[in-house]
Amino acid sequence: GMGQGQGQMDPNAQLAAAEQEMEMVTDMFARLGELCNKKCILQRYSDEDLTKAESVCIDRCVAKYFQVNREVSDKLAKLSQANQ
Amino acid sequence: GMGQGQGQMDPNAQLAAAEQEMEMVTDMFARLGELCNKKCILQRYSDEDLTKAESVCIDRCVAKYFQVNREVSDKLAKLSQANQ
Amino acid sequence: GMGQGQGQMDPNAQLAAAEQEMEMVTDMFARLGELCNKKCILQRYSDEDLTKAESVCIDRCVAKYFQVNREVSDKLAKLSQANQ
Amino acid sequence: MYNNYGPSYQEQRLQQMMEQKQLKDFMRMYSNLVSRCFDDCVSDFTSNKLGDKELTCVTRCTLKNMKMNERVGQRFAEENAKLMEEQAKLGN
Amino acid sequence: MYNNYGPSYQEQRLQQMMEQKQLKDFMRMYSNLVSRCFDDCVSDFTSNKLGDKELTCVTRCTLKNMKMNERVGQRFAEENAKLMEEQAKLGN
Amino acid sequence: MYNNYGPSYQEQRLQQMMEQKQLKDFMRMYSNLVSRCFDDCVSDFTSNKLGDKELTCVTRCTLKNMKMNERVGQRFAEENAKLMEEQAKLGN
Repeated sequence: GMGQGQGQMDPNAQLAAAEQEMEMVTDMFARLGELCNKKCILQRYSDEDLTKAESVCIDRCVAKYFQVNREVSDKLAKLSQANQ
Repeated sequence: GMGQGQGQMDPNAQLAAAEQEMEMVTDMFARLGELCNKKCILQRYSDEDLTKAESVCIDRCVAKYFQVNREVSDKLAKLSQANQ
Repeated sequence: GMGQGQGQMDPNAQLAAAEQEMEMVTDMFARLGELCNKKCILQRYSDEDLTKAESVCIDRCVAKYFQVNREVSDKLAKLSQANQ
Repeated sequence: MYNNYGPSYQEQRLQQMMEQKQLKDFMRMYSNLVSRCFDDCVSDFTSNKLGDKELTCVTRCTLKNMKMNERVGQRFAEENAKLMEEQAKLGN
Repeated sequence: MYNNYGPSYQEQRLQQMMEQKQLKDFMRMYSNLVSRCFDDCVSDFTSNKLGDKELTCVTRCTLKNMKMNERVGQRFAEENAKLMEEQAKLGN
Repeated sequence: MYNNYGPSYQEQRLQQMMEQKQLKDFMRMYSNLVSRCFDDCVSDFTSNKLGDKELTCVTRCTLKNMKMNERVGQRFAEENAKLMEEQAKLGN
Protein backbone atom coordinates (compact mmCIF):
# COMPACT_ATOMS: atom_id res chain seq x y z
CA GLY A 1 0.00 0.00 0.00
CA MET A 2 0.96 3.62 0.11
CA GLY A 3 1.30 4.01 3.83
CA GLN A 4 4.53 2.14 4.20
CA GLY A 5 6.37 4.69 6.26
CA GLN A 6 7.88 8.11 6.06
CA GLY A 7 10.22 9.11 3.25
CA GLN A 8 9.35 6.15 1.03
CA MET A 9 8.62 6.49 -2.66
CA ASP A 10 5.15 5.86 -4.03
CA PRO A 11 5.05 2.06 -4.76
CA ASN A 12 3.61 2.63 -8.23
CA ALA A 13 6.46 4.99 -9.05
CA GLN A 14 8.93 2.49 -7.55
CA LEU A 15 7.63 -0.23 -9.85
CA ALA A 16 7.68 2.09 -12.86
CA ALA A 17 11.29 3.08 -12.12
CA ALA A 18 12.32 -0.60 -11.76
CA GLU A 19 10.57 -1.35 -15.06
CA GLN A 20 12.30 1.58 -16.79
CA GLU A 21 15.71 0.44 -15.50
CA MET A 22 15.12 -3.12 -16.71
CA GLU A 23 14.14 -1.77 -20.14
CA MET A 24 17.41 0.19 -20.31
CA VAL A 25 19.44 -2.94 -19.49
CA THR A 26 17.48 -5.01 -22.03
CA ASP A 27 18.01 -2.33 -24.68
CA MET A 28 21.76 -2.21 -24.01
CA PHE A 29 21.95 -6.01 -24.16
CA ALA A 30 20.12 -6.08 -27.49
CA ARG A 31 22.35 -3.44 -29.11
CA LEU A 32 25.55 -4.96 -27.75
CA GLY A 33 24.47 -8.43 -28.86
CA GLU A 34 23.68 -7.23 -32.38
CA LEU A 35 27.01 -5.41 -32.77
CA CYS A 36 29.18 -8.17 -31.29
CA ASN A 37 27.37 -10.65 -33.54
CA LYS A 38 28.18 -8.49 -36.54
CA LYS A 39 31.81 -7.93 -35.57
CA CYS A 40 32.68 -11.43 -34.25
CA ILE A 41 30.65 -14.02 -36.20
CA LEU A 42 32.32 -13.70 -39.56
CA GLN A 43 31.55 -17.10 -41.08
CA ARG A 44 27.89 -17.81 -41.68
CA TYR A 45 27.89 -20.85 -41.04
CA SER A 46 30.53 -23.49 -41.31
CA ASP A 47 29.78 -24.94 -37.89
CA GLU A 48 27.16 -25.01 -35.16
CA ASP A 49 29.59 -24.32 -32.32
CA LEU A 50 31.41 -21.12 -31.47
CA THR A 51 35.04 -21.31 -32.50
CA LYS A 52 37.75 -20.42 -30.00
CA ALA A 53 38.42 -17.21 -31.90
CA GLU A 54 34.75 -16.23 -31.88
CA SER A 55 34.48 -16.90 -28.14
CA VAL A 56 37.49 -14.71 -27.34
CA CYS A 57 36.15 -12.00 -29.67
CA ILE A 58 32.79 -12.02 -27.91
CA ASP A 59 34.37 -11.68 -24.46
CA ARG A 60 36.48 -8.72 -25.55
CA CYS A 61 33.62 -7.18 -27.51
CA VAL A 62 31.36 -7.11 -24.44
CA ALA A 63 34.17 -5.66 -22.31
CA LYS A 64 34.88 -2.92 -24.86
CA TYR A 65 31.20 -2.06 -25.22
CA PHE A 66 30.98 -1.37 -21.50
CA GLN A 67 34.11 0.80 -21.72
CA VAL A 68 32.57 2.84 -24.53
CA ASN A 69 29.47 3.11 -22.33
CA ARG A 70 31.59 4.63 -19.53
CA GLU A 71 33.42 6.99 -21.89
CA VAL A 72 30.19 8.36 -23.33
CA SER A 73 28.66 8.61 -19.88
CA ASP A 74 31.66 10.54 -18.52
CA LYS A 75 31.69 12.86 -21.53
CA LEU A 76 27.98 13.66 -21.13
CA ALA A 77 28.49 14.31 -17.42
CA LYS A 78 31.40 16.70 -18.12
CA LEU A 79 29.34 18.54 -20.74
CA SER A 80 26.36 19.03 -18.43
CA GLN A 81 28.66 20.31 -15.66
CA ALA A 82 30.21 22.76 -18.12
CA ASN A 83 26.70 24.02 -18.92
CA GLN A 84 25.82 24.83 -15.29
CA GLY B 1 -11.73 -12.03 -12.50
CA MET B 2 -15.18 -10.96 -13.51
CA GLY B 3 -17.05 -14.01 -12.35
CA GLN B 4 -17.86 -15.23 -15.85
CA GLY B 5 -17.98 -18.89 -15.08
CA GLN B 6 -15.88 -21.74 -13.83
CA GLY B 7 -12.57 -22.54 -15.48
CA GLN B 8 -12.45 -19.28 -17.48
CA MET B 9 -9.39 -17.10 -17.62
CA ASP B 10 -9.42 -13.65 -16.08
CA PRO B 11 -10.79 -11.35 -18.85
CA ASN B 12 -7.98 -8.83 -18.34
CA ALA B 13 -5.40 -11.58 -18.76
CA GLN B 14 -7.32 -12.86 -21.81
CA LEU B 15 -7.16 -9.43 -23.41
CA ALA B 16 -3.46 -9.05 -22.55
CA ALA B 17 -2.70 -12.46 -24.07
CA ALA B 18 -4.64 -11.59 -27.25
CA GLU B 19 -2.74 -8.29 -27.45
CA GLN B 20 0.61 -10.06 -26.96
CA GLU B 21 -0.22 -12.58 -29.71
CA MET B 22 -1.19 -9.79 -32.14
CA GLU B 23 2.08 -8.01 -31.38
CA MET B 24 4.02 -11.18 -32.20
CA VAL B 25 2.24 -11.53 -35.54
CA THR B 26 2.79 -7.84 -36.35
CA ASP B 27 6.47 -8.15 -35.45
CA MET B 28 6.88 -11.21 -37.68
CA PHE B 29 5.11 -9.41 -40.54
CA ALA B 30 7.37 -6.38 -40.18
CA ARG B 31 10.61 -8.42 -40.18
CA LEU B 32 9.48 -10.63 -43.06
CA GLY B 33 8.35 -7.60 -45.07
CA GLU B 34 11.67 -5.84 -44.55
CA LEU B 35 13.75 -8.88 -45.57
CA CYS B 36 11.64 -9.82 -48.60
CA ASN B 37 11.77 -6.19 -49.71
CA LYS B 38 15.56 -6.27 -49.46
CA LYS B 39 15.92 -9.62 -51.23
CA CYS B 40 13.27 -9.20 -53.95
CA ILE B 41 13.04 -5.52 -54.93
CA LEU B 42 16.38 -5.13 -56.61
CA GLN B 43 15.71 -2.16 -58.88
CA ARG B 44 14.95 1.10 -57.08
CA TYR B 45 12.86 2.27 -59.10
CA SER B 46 12.37 1.81 -62.79
CA ASP B 47 8.63 1.27 -62.49
CA GLU B 48 5.70 1.78 -60.12
CA ASP B 49 4.29 -1.73 -60.55
CA LEU B 50 5.69 -5.01 -59.29
CA THR B 51 7.32 -6.98 -62.09
CA LYS B 52 6.37 -10.60 -62.64
CA ALA B 53 9.75 -11.69 -61.26
CA GLU B 54 9.34 -9.55 -58.15
CA SER B 55 5.85 -10.95 -57.52
CA VAL B 56 7.06 -14.54 -57.77
CA CYS B 57 10.02 -13.73 -55.53
CA ILE B 58 7.75 -12.23 -52.89
CA ASP B 59 5.47 -15.28 -52.85
CA ARG B 60 8.40 -17.65 -52.43
CA CYS B 61 10.10 -15.39 -49.92
CA VAL B 62 7.07 -15.40 -47.62
CA ALA B 63 6.73 -19.18 -47.94
CA LYS B 64 10.41 -19.72 -47.10
CA TYR B 65 10.25 -17.33 -44.13
CA PHE B 66 7.48 -19.43 -42.59
CA GLN B 67 9.52 -22.58 -43.18
CA VAL B 68 12.51 -21.06 -41.40
CA ASN B 69 10.10 -20.11 -38.63
CA ARG B 70 9.08 -23.78 -38.27
CA GLU B 71 12.67 -25.03 -38.40
CA VAL B 72 13.79 -22.68 -35.64
CA SER B 73 10.70 -23.47 -33.60
CA ASP B 74 11.30 -27.25 -33.90
CA LYS B 75 14.98 -26.86 -33.00
CA LEU B 76 14.14 -24.83 -29.87
CA ALA B 77 11.53 -27.40 -28.86
CA LYS B 78 14.06 -30.27 -29.26
CA LEU B 79 16.65 -28.37 -27.23
CA SER B 80 14.26 -27.70 -24.35
CA GLN B 81 13.20 -31.37 -24.31
CA ALA B 82 16.86 -32.39 -24.22
CA ASN B 83 17.29 -30.12 -21.19
CA GLN B 84 14.53 -31.78 -19.14
CA GLY C 1 -16.19 12.95 -20.63
CA MET C 2 -15.42 13.96 -17.10
CA GLY C 3 -17.94 16.77 -16.95
CA GLN C 4 -15.77 19.48 -18.44
CA GLY C 5 -18.34 20.92 -20.76
CA GLN C 6 -20.44 20.01 -23.72
CA GLY C 7 -18.93 18.67 -26.91
CA GLN C 8 -15.52 17.97 -25.36
CA MET C 9 -13.56 14.77 -25.89
CA ASP C 10 -13.05 12.32 -23.05
CA PRO C 11 -9.90 13.59 -21.21
CA ASN C 12 -8.34 10.13 -21.17
CA ALA C 13 -8.79 9.87 -24.93
CA GLN C 14 -7.42 13.41 -25.33
CA LEU C 15 -4.29 12.46 -23.42
CA ALA C 16 -3.91 9.21 -25.39
CA ALA C 17 -4.23 11.12 -28.67
CA ALA C 18 -1.62 13.69 -27.58
CA GLU C 19 0.69 10.85 -26.56
CA GLN C 20 0.18 9.09 -29.91
CA GLU C 21 0.95 12.30 -31.81
CA MET C 22 4.14 12.88 -29.80
CA GLU C 23 5.22 9.30 -30.53
CA MET C 24 4.74 9.91 -34.27
CA VAL C 25 6.90 13.05 -34.13
CA THR C 26 9.57 11.27 -32.08
CA ASP C 27 9.57 8.37 -34.54
CA MET C 28 9.93 10.70 -37.52
CA PHE C 29 12.78 12.53 -35.77
CA ALA C 30 14.59 9.27 -35.05
CA ARG C 31 14.32 7.99 -38.63
CA LEU C 32 15.30 11.33 -40.16
CA GLY C 33 18.22 11.67 -37.75
CA GLU C 34 19.50 8.20 -38.60
CA LEU C 35 19.28 8.75 -42.36
CA CYS C 36 20.79 12.25 -42.37
CA ASN C 37 23.60 10.95 -40.15
CA LYS C 38 24.26 8.18 -42.67
CA LYS C 39 24.10 10.47 -45.71
CA CYS C 40 25.91 13.53 -44.31
CA ILE C 41 28.54 12.40 -41.79
CA LEU C 42 30.95 10.71 -44.15
CA GLN C 43 34.17 10.91 -42.15
CA ARG C 44 34.18 8.95 -38.89
CA TYR C 45 35.92 10.86 -37.18
CA SER C 46 38.62 13.32 -38.09
CA ASP C 47 37.18 16.06 -35.90
CA GLU C 48 34.78 16.68 -33.04
CA ASP C 49 32.99 19.61 -34.70
CA LEU C 50 30.62 19.58 -37.64
CA THR C 51 32.30 20.81 -40.79
CA LYS C 52 30.67 23.54 -42.86
CA ALA C 53 29.81 20.96 -45.53
CA GLU C 54 28.22 18.61 -42.98
CA SER C 55 26.16 21.45 -41.51
CA VAL C 56 24.81 22.48 -44.92
CA CYS C 57 24.11 18.84 -45.76
CA ILE C 58 22.13 18.36 -42.55
CA ASP C 59 20.00 21.45 -43.18
CA ARG C 60 19.14 20.33 -46.70
CA CYS C 61 18.65 16.72 -45.61
CA VAL C 62 16.02 17.70 -43.04
CA ALA C 63 14.26 19.93 -45.58
CA LYS C 64 14.18 17.16 -48.19
CA TYR C 65 12.92 14.61 -45.67
CA PHE C 66 9.91 16.78 -44.94
CA GLN C 67 9.29 17.17 -48.68
CA VAL C 68 9.33 13.41 -49.13
CA ASN C 69 6.94 13.24 -46.19
CA ARG C 70 4.52 15.57 -48.02
CA GLU C 71 4.85 13.70 -51.33
CA VAL C 72 4.06 10.34 -49.71
CA SER C 73 1.22 11.87 -47.74
CA ASP C 74 -0.32 13.44 -50.89
CA LYS C 75 0.04 10.19 -52.82
CA LEU C 76 -1.70 8.18 -50.07
CA ALA C 77 -4.49 10.76 -49.92
CA LYS C 78 -5.01 10.58 -53.72
CA LEU C 79 -5.08 6.78 -53.60
CA SER C 80 -7.68 6.64 -50.84
CA GLN C 81 -9.88 9.17 -52.71
CA ALA C 82 -9.58 7.01 -55.85
CA ASN C 83 -10.79 4.05 -53.79
CA GLN C 84 -13.99 5.75 -52.64
CA MET D 1 -18.92 3.87 -22.95
CA TYR D 2 -18.95 0.13 -22.38
CA ASN D 3 -21.90 -2.15 -22.08
CA ASN D 4 -20.92 -3.73 -18.83
CA TYR D 5 -22.70 -7.06 -19.21
CA GLY D 6 -20.83 -10.33 -19.75
CA PRO D 7 -19.34 -11.42 -23.10
CA SER D 8 -20.18 -8.36 -25.20
CA TYR D 9 -18.06 -6.25 -22.80
CA GLN D 10 -15.04 -8.33 -23.73
CA GLU D 11 -16.00 -8.10 -27.40
CA GLN D 12 -16.15 -4.32 -27.21
CA ARG D 13 -12.75 -4.10 -25.54
CA LEU D 14 -11.25 -6.48 -28.13
CA GLN D 15 -12.85 -4.47 -30.94
CA GLN D 16 -11.41 -1.24 -29.55
CA MET D 17 -7.98 -2.81 -29.20
CA MET D 18 -8.07 -3.99 -32.82
CA GLU D 19 -9.14 -0.56 -34.07
CA GLN D 20 -6.25 1.06 -32.21
CA LYS D 21 -3.92 -1.56 -33.64
CA GLN D 22 -5.15 -0.92 -37.21
CA LEU D 23 -4.53 2.80 -36.80
CA LYS D 24 -1.05 2.13 -35.38
CA ASP D 25 -0.28 -0.25 -38.28
CA PHE D 26 -1.36 2.37 -40.84
CA MET D 27 0.81 5.04 -39.23
CA ARG D 28 3.77 2.65 -39.16
CA MET D 29 3.31 1.74 -42.82
CA TYR D 30 3.23 5.46 -43.66
CA SER D 31 6.42 6.18 -41.66
CA ASN D 32 8.14 3.22 -43.32
CA LEU D 33 7.24 4.51 -46.79
CA VAL D 34 8.67 7.94 -46.00
CA SER D 35 11.97 6.65 -44.59
CA ARG D 36 12.43 4.00 -47.28
CA CYS D 37 11.66 6.32 -50.20
CA PHE D 38 13.89 9.02 -48.72
CA ASP D 39 16.70 6.51 -48.27
CA ASP D 40 16.30 5.04 -51.76
CA CYS D 41 15.67 8.26 -53.70
CA VAL D 42 17.55 11.13 -52.05
CA SER D 43 21.34 11.35 -51.92
CA ASP D 44 22.05 14.72 -53.53
CA PHE D 45 22.31 17.62 -51.11
CA THR D 46 23.60 20.29 -53.48
CA SER D 47 20.04 21.64 -53.28
CA ASN D 48 17.45 21.84 -50.52
CA LYS D 49 14.55 21.08 -52.84
CA LEU D 50 13.61 17.73 -54.39
CA GLY D 51 14.47 17.58 -58.11
CA ASP D 52 12.36 16.00 -60.86
CA LYS D 53 14.30 12.73 -60.81
CA GLU D 54 13.85 12.49 -57.07
CA LEU D 55 10.11 13.25 -57.26
CA THR D 56 9.61 10.57 -59.91
CA CYS D 57 11.59 8.13 -57.78
CA VAL D 58 9.51 8.90 -54.68
CA THR D 59 6.26 8.39 -56.60
CA ARG D 60 7.38 5.05 -58.00
CA CYS D 61 8.79 4.02 -54.62
CA THR D 62 5.54 4.82 -52.82
CA LEU D 63 3.36 2.90 -55.26
CA LYS D 64 5.73 -0.05 -55.65
CA ASN D 65 6.22 -0.52 -51.91
CA MET D 66 2.50 -0.26 -51.23
CA LYS D 67 1.84 -2.99 -53.81
CA MET D 68 4.61 -5.06 -52.28
CA ASN D 69 3.10 -4.65 -48.82
CA GLU D 70 -0.27 -5.70 -50.18
CA ARG D 71 1.11 -8.85 -51.79
CA VAL D 72 3.18 -9.75 -48.75
CA GLY D 73 0.03 -9.27 -46.67
CA GLN D 74 -1.97 -11.70 -48.79
CA ARG D 75 0.72 -14.39 -48.79
CA PHE D 76 1.31 -13.85 -45.07
CA ALA D 77 -2.37 -14.32 -44.26
CA GLU D 78 -2.45 -17.57 -46.23
CA GLU D 79 0.71 -18.92 -44.61
CA ASN D 80 -0.43 -17.82 -41.16
CA ALA D 81 -3.74 -19.63 -41.63
CA LYS D 82 -1.81 -22.78 -42.62
CA LEU D 83 0.38 -22.43 -39.54
CA MET D 84 -2.55 -22.08 -37.14
CA GLU D 85 -4.21 -25.12 -38.75
CA GLU D 86 -1.08 -27.18 -38.13
CA GLN D 87 -0.89 -26.00 -34.53
CA ALA D 88 -4.57 -26.84 -34.00
CA LYS D 89 -3.96 -30.41 -35.22
CA LEU D 90 -1.04 -30.76 -32.79
CA GLY D 91 -3.38 -29.58 -30.03
CA ASN D 92 -1.58 -26.26 -29.42
CA MET E 1 -4.98 -12.35 -6.90
CA TYR E 2 -2.68 -10.20 -4.80
CA ASN E 3 -2.01 -10.39 -1.13
CA ASN E 4 -2.73 -6.82 -0.30
CA TYR E 5 -0.60 -6.46 2.81
CA GLY E 6 2.54 -4.32 2.87
CA PRO E 7 5.88 -5.32 1.28
CA SER E 8 4.90 -8.73 -0.11
CA TYR E 9 2.34 -6.94 -2.33
CA GLN E 10 5.18 -5.04 -3.97
CA GLU E 11 7.22 -8.24 -4.20
CA GLN E 12 4.37 -10.01 -5.97
CA ARG E 13 3.93 -7.18 -8.45
CA LEU E 14 7.68 -7.09 -9.12
CA GLN E 15 7.74 -10.87 -9.53
CA GLN E 16 4.88 -10.73 -12.03
CA MET E 17 6.59 -7.94 -13.96
CA MET E 18 9.80 -9.96 -14.18
CA GLU E 19 7.94 -13.07 -15.35
CA GLN E 20 6.25 -11.06 -18.10
CA LYS E 21 9.62 -9.60 -19.05
CA GLN E 22 11.23 -13.07 -19.22
CA LEU E 23 8.48 -14.27 -21.54
CA LYS E 24 8.88 -11.16 -23.71
CA ASP E 25 12.66 -11.66 -23.84
CA PHE E 26 12.24 -15.28 -24.93
CA MET E 27 9.81 -14.34 -27.69
CA ARG E 28 12.17 -11.61 -28.87
CA MET E 29 15.14 -14.00 -28.93
CA TYR E 30 13.02 -16.43 -30.97
CA SER E 31 11.97 -13.74 -33.48
CA ASN E 32 15.59 -12.58 -33.79
CA LEU E 33 16.76 -16.12 -34.55
CA VAL E 34 14.15 -16.51 -37.29
CA SER E 35 14.92 -13.19 -39.02
CA ARG E 36 18.70 -13.56 -38.69
CA CYS E 37 18.80 -17.14 -39.95
CA PHE E 38 16.46 -16.27 -42.81
CA ASP E 39 18.62 -13.30 -43.72
CA ASP E 40 21.87 -15.27 -43.50
CA CYS E 41 20.72 -18.52 -45.12
CA VAL E 42 18.05 -17.79 -47.72
CA SER E 43 18.73 -15.87 -50.92
CA ASP E 44 17.59 -18.27 -53.62
CA PHE E 45 14.00 -17.84 -54.74
CA THR E 46 13.98 -20.16 -57.73
CA SER E 47 12.03 -22.50 -55.44
CA ASN E 48 9.43 -21.98 -52.73
CA LYS E 49 10.80 -24.73 -50.52
CA LEU E 50 13.97 -24.67 -48.42
CA GLY E 51 16.75 -26.79 -49.98
CA ASP E 52 19.19 -29.05 -48.09
CA LYS E 53 21.93 -26.42 -48.01
CA GLU E 54 19.51 -23.89 -46.60
CA LEU E 55 18.20 -26.30 -43.96
CA THR E 56 21.72 -27.13 -42.81
CA CYS E 57 22.53 -23.44 -42.67
CA VAL E 58 19.41 -22.68 -40.60
CA THR E 59 20.27 -25.46 -38.12
CA ARG E 60 23.84 -24.25 -37.68
CA CYS E 61 22.66 -20.64 -37.50
CA THR E 62 20.11 -21.40 -34.79
CA LEU E 63 22.56 -23.31 -32.61
CA LYS E 64 25.48 -20.94 -33.14
CA ASN E 65 23.46 -17.84 -32.40
CA MET E 66 21.94 -19.38 -29.29
CA LYS E 67 25.40 -20.20 -27.98
CA MET E 68 26.53 -16.71 -28.84
CA ASN E 69 23.58 -15.22 -26.95
CA GLU E 70 24.42 -17.40 -23.98
CA ARG E 71 28.06 -16.30 -23.88
CA VAL E 72 27.17 -12.64 -24.40
CA GLY E 73 24.69 -13.01 -21.53
CA GLN E 74 27.34 -14.37 -19.18
CA ARG E 75 29.91 -11.67 -20.01
CA PHE E 76 27.18 -9.01 -19.87
CA ALA E 77 26.10 -10.09 -16.39
CA GLU E 78 29.70 -9.94 -15.15
CA GLU E 79 30.32 -6.52 -16.67
CA ASN E 80 26.98 -5.19 -15.44
CA ALA E 81 27.78 -6.34 -11.91
CA LYS E 82 31.13 -4.51 -12.11
CA LEU E 83 29.37 -1.39 -13.37
CA MET E 84 26.82 -1.37 -10.54
CA GLU E 85 29.62 -1.87 -8.01
CA GLU E 86 31.43 1.18 -9.40
CA GLN E 87 28.25 3.24 -9.27
CA ALA E 88 27.60 2.15 -5.68
CA LYS E 89 31.09 3.33 -4.66
CA LEU E 90 30.42 6.71 -6.29
CA GLY E 91 27.20 6.91 -4.29
CA ASN E 92 24.86 6.63 -7.32
CA MET F 1 -0.70 14.02 -6.03
CA TYR F 2 -3.09 15.58 -8.55
CA ASN F 3 -5.25 18.62 -8.13
CA ASN F 4 -8.47 17.04 -9.18
CA TYR F 5 -10.33 20.13 -10.38
CA GLY F 6 -11.08 20.75 -14.05
CA PRO F 7 -8.53 21.86 -16.64
CA SER F 8 -5.43 22.04 -14.44
CA TYR F 9 -5.83 18.30 -13.78
CA GLN F 10 -5.39 17.67 -17.49
CA GLU F 11 -2.50 20.10 -17.59
CA GLN F 12 -0.74 18.28 -14.77
CA ARG F 13 -1.20 14.92 -16.47
CA LEU F 14 0.08 16.34 -19.78
CA GLN F 15 3.04 17.91 -17.98
CA GLN F 16 3.91 14.62 -16.31
CA MET F 17 3.65 12.79 -19.62
CA MET F 18 6.00 15.27 -21.28
CA GLU F 19 8.53 14.99 -18.45
CA GLN F 20 8.53 11.21 -18.77
CA LYS F 21 8.94 11.57 -22.51
CA GLN F 22 11.89 13.95 -22.12
CA LEU F 23 13.61 11.49 -19.82
CA LYS F 24 12.95 8.66 -22.25
CA ASP F 25 14.30 10.75 -25.14
CA PHE F 26 17.49 11.54 -23.23
CA MET F 27 18.05 7.89 -22.38
CA ARG F 28 17.49 6.90 -26.01
CA MET F 29 19.94 9.56 -27.24
CA TYR F 30 22.50 8.23 -24.76
CA SER F 31 22.00 4.59 -25.88
CA ASN F 32 22.28 5.67 -29.51
CA LEU F 33 25.58 7.46 -28.86
CA VAL F 34 27.03 4.37 -27.18
CA SER F 35 26.01 1.94 -29.94
CA ARG F 36 26.97 4.27 -32.77
CA CYS F 37 30.37 5.18 -31.35
CA PHE F 38 31.08 1.53 -30.56
CA ASP F 39 30.11 0.54 -34.08
CA ASP F 40 32.15 3.33 -35.70
CA CYS F 41 35.23 3.19 -33.49
CA VAL F 42 35.79 -0.38 -32.30
CA SER F 43 36.72 -3.24 -34.63
CA ASP F 44 39.94 -4.55 -33.10
CA PHE F 45 39.51 -7.39 -30.64
CA THR F 46 43.13 -8.41 -30.18
CA SER F 47 42.78 -6.64 -26.82
CA ASN F 48 39.98 -6.31 -24.28
CA LYS F 49 40.80 -2.68 -23.47
CA LEU F 50 40.14 0.38 -25.60
CA GLY F 51 43.33 1.73 -27.19
CA ASP F 52 44.26 5.42 -27.57
CA LYS F 53 43.04 5.61 -31.16
CA GLU F 54 39.71 4.13 -30.11
CA LEU F 55 39.35 6.49 -27.15
CA THR F 56 40.04 9.53 -29.34
CA CYS F 57 37.52 8.23 -31.87
CA VAL F 58 34.86 7.74 -29.18
CA THR F 59 35.38 11.28 -27.85
CA ARG F 60 35.09 12.83 -31.32
CA CYS F 61 32.14 10.60 -32.14
CA THR F 62 30.26 11.59 -28.99
CA LEU F 63 30.77 15.32 -29.50
CA LYS F 64 30.15 15.28 -33.25
CA ASN F 65 26.97 13.25 -32.99
CA MET F 66 25.63 15.43 -30.19
CA LYS F 67 26.20 18.52 -32.31
CA MET F 68 24.55 16.78 -35.23
CA ASN F 69 21.54 15.88 -33.09
CA GLU F 70 21.30 19.48 -31.95
CA ARG F 71 21.36 20.87 -35.47
CA VAL F 72 18.89 18.28 -36.74
CA GLY F 73 16.64 19.20 -33.82
CA GLN F 74 16.69 22.90 -34.73
CA ARG F 75 15.96 22.31 -38.41
CA PHE F 76 13.31 19.71 -37.49
CA ALA F 77 11.50 22.13 -35.19
CA GLU F 78 11.44 24.79 -37.94
CA GLU F 79 10.18 22.36 -40.57
CA ASN F 80 7.64 20.87 -38.20
CA ALA F 81 6.28 24.34 -37.41
CA LYS F 82 5.95 25.02 -41.15
CA LEU F 83 4.13 21.70 -41.60
CA MET F 84 1.63 22.39 -38.84
CA GLU F 85 0.97 25.87 -40.26
CA GLU F 86 0.18 24.32 -43.66
CA GLN F 87 -2.12 21.76 -42.03
CA ALA F 88 -3.91 24.49 -40.07
CA LYS F 89 -4.60 26.43 -43.30
CA LEU F 90 -6.05 23.28 -44.88
CA GLY F 91 -8.30 22.94 -41.83
CA ASN F 92 -6.66 19.72 -40.53
